Amino acid sequence: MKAGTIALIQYVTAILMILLVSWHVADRIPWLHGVENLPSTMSPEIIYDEVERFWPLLILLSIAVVIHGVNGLRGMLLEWAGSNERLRFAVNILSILAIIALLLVAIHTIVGLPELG
Amino acid sequence: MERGKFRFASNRLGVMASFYPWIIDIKGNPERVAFTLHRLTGVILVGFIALHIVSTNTPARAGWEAWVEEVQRLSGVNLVSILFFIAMGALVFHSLNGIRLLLVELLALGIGRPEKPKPPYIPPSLKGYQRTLIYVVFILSLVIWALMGYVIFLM
Amino acid sequence: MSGVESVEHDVVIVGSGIAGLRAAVEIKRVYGEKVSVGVISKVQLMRSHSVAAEGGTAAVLYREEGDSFSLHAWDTVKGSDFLADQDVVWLMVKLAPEEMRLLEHWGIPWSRRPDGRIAQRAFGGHSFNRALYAADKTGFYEMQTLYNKLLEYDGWERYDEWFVTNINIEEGEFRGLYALNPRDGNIYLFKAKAAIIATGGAGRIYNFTTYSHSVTGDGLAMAFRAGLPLKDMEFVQFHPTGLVPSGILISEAARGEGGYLLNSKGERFMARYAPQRMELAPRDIVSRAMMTEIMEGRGFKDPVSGLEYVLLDLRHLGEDKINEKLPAIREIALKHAGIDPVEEPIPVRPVAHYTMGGIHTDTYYRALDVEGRWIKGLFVAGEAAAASIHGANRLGSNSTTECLVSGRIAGMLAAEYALRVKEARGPSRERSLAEEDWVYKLVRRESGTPSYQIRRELQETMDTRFYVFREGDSMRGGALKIIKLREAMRREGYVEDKSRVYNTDLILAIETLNMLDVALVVTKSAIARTESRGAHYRFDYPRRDDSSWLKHTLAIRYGEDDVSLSYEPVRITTWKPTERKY
Amino acid sequence: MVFDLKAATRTPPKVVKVRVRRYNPETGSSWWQEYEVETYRGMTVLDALLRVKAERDHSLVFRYSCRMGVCGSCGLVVNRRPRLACQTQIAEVASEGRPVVELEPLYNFRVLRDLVTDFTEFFGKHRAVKPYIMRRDVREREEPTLEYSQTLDELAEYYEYSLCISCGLCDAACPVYASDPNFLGPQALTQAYRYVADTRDELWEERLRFLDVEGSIFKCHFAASCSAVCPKMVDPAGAIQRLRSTLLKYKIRLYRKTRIAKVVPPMEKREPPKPLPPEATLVEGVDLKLIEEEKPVIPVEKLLTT
Repeated sequence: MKAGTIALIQYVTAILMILLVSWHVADRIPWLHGVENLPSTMSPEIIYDEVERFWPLLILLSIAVVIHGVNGLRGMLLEWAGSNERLRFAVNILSILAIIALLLVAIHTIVGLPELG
Repeated sequence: MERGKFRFASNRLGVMASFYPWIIDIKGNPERVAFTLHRLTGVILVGFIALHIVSTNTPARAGWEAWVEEVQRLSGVNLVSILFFIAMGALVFHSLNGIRLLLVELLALGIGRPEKPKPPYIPPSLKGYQRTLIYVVFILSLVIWALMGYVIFLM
Repeated sequence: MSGVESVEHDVVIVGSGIAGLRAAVEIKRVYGEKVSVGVISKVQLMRSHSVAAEGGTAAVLYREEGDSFSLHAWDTVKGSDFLADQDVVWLMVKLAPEEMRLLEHWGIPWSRRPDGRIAQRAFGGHSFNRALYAADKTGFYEMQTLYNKLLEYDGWERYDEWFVTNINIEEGEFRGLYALNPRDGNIYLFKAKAAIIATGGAGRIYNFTTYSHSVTGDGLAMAFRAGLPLKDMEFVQFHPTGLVPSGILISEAARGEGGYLLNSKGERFMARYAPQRMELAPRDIVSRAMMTEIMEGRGFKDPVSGLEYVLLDLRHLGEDKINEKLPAIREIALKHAGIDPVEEPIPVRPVAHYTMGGIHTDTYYRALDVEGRWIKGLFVAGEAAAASIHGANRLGSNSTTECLVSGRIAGMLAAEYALRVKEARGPSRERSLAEEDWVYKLVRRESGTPSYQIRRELQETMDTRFYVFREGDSMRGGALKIIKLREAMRREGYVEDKSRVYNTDLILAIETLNMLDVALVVTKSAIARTESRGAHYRFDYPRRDDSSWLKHTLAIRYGEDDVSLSYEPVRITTWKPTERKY
Repeated sequence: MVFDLKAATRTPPKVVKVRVRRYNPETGSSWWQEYEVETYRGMTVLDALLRVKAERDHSLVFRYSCRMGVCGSCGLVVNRRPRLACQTQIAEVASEGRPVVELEPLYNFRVLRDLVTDFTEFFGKHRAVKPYIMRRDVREREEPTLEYSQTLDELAEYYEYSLCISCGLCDAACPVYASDPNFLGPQALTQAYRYVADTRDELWEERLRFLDVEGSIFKCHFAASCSAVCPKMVDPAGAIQRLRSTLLKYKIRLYRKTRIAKVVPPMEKREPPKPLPPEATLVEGVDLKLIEEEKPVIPVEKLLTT
């Protein structure tokens, strides 16, 4: 893929994340849910409700976050790899594998979320 | 046409230059500090995200009881909550500085207009409003981080 | 060492200033891959002294507005004190406009008029606003443009920091040259069908000079050692305004934009010397006026260096105009003297600035021997050449024009010649071994006088005895001193550094040898010329003497420490000599 | 570089210690050497080095040429900051409290000997961005009729970036260049933008396309150290941001170079030629009008065969 395209993806995911992450973090503010502390905002009820209502957003968030993060790390690793072609190849492959693996876990989290007992 | 008998030395600073800004004299260059912090927080966040994705997988993997147990580990001051707190700090700085970088890198804003040099020779990109934004980012991050600390540790 | 390795090109260019690069570009853009080029430079490409040219480049651009080739030619001839060869002047004047537009098309940021055309400004000695300029870094931009243009082409090789030690001429023909590779300390033979010498002037024989540290007259000395005549070397131009104490040039643009020269009484003293042109009179006249003021006690004295000076006042121009038109001058004054021209006047005094003389060439920049025969395959371009456009005194902003035009002509002729010759002929093997010995005998010596000391004494001699005002007895004393220094350098010149990699100590020693050669020619030519003309002004002969001295000096090597002088008539094709008044 | 006028005009400490990191390529050894130098007001780091070489240690090697800040030879690291030796006053870098000037060869370059570094790679990268005007009207470019039109605003768009003297300080300061040998570096990228922003350049699309590769602009993350150390206020950091922004806009079809310079029309107003002064007396039989209109000829054939 062209370097410019990758950069564009990086910037687009960045913009997405600024919106999504602020929502995601803001959702953990205890006062919004009328509870005492942080762990309470993560009670099964609240989480289940959140996932039920906003699962597309959460999927989108995890895609953006994983791509942005892994790609950012890849950039740094490539600098370190320098002109060693085999290392560069390994870094690229591992990055793709890491993205896929993390996304699979994230999707499993949402798809496999158990009903509230 | 060089002969092999002379050895010439590399003088590359290497990866240290990215993570230790004071390896060169950076007077008048807070961008360099922001750059380093952005990288550092980026690395921290990749680790956090990986862990976060795996740990939020708990309900799907092991059921809600395990989840409740896991969440409880965040209350009070302990290793997990301190690490979480650091990750949140990284997140705040990375996002705020990210907004500034989006302006600068994607839209080329905040870096002034090209101009002819005149004393005292400050390059436009170092006197554009991105410079002000750096200080805003630093201060705002600290404030939000402190609030998060209150939420994590004191509530 | 088993002999000398050789490198082969169709054309080698020695020197990478404006003239050298222009020649390379001309060859590459016209002849492309057919002619391979080697550019040898004692500094990295892009670092030659041409970058320091500030003011402008003269060319007749808009004849519609009243300028004409005749006027430019007349200004040049008059400025030269009628010592210029007028056919060469015409050639330069005619070819100049196209050079300017070529540069423009290749990307130079000429300063513009609001309507998008190229701006021109007034310059000393020109009777029309015809100096094109790119802020006040004209030479720098010309270098940059030519260098970048050259990068477009393949089939040329750069030899950065290779130091050419000697050129070899056998049977009236160019037969290769020798260069020292700084990375392994070996001497290489460059075989080529044609060579262009574009090594610039020799200003570093003076200490108070605007020149880079690298301008030590290497090309001139090489030619001198090879038996070629050096022409008109007594004419060294002194720029009126060198920053005290470093000698950094304060461009004529400072006066072109309206700066005043003041003496210690606060008078604009130029009113007494050139009432019409005032500060914009030709350089020799302004220099002499300043020195007269200083010698009559109306100057200032620098406490550190002991140099006396007058003031260049820009304060009335205002900060905006200085920043817009003269940013480099403000930068130089601030960074090298701690003076802000917006608030303080700048201390200046005349400074060695340009070598009018050089290697004897004809109208088309072919190197000639003393009988006027062409040295086959050898061309000279730029300041190193004395086709004699500048005669006894160069007009401001004509130098870069000459560099461009001569680079073009020399490049074109060298390429054409290379296409006609079947193979490059080299020197004999013995010659190559002798070269190795010539260079490394300095290193093999175990003790002696370091070249720095000899160099300093040489510069002192030149600074005091061959300055703006000259006088017979003092010059003769100087010549004796220089002969003594030559002997000292030959007998006990010592290089402490024995390393083979980047041995700059060795290179400085060879430079000193070169400087001594050039200085010898300057002194001998100056003593012989018993008149005052252009930049050469003698107390004992204060008048111009057309009946016996309207001729060029040619100096060739004679024995170890002497030169033999001969003379050649000036080619006067258009205008008769008249008195020079401004 | 931000220029500290007050520091530069101060008087430096009477004696400073000049510490030089030396390197000998024949043995591969590196060591620090210290020289004490007496100073005066207005002394630059280069002056100090020249004095050391002439009086103390002839074997000390460093590059220098113009000593007036335009040739770009004397870039080195002074007290851990890349600077030009010739325009750094001793007073700027040494103080009474710490009268030490530490000199190192430029970071991120190969050291050949002492303070001399290898610029081959640097010049190669400069060349890789095609730093010259590319046009479709090739004939006009090589045989000009008149100049291309360029207004003052169009000139101002790229003028700042054309001030680059290729001294290599920006690359020495850049943290990405330090770790990634493939990165083109601030100097080369700034030159790329200088030609994208120049209205005379017609093939900007080609330039943008070949810049769209790994190791190019997208490696830059605005540490802005390049701009902070640039001795000519070229502002590479700004140029790279503009170049990246331009390229990304071009990729999503939001950017077109609208103004391509054209040759100016011939001048309409005609003024009579300014007359020569009366003292210009012609040689008998010369017709100045004829010479004025004559085309210059170089008799190549005749010159090269005789």
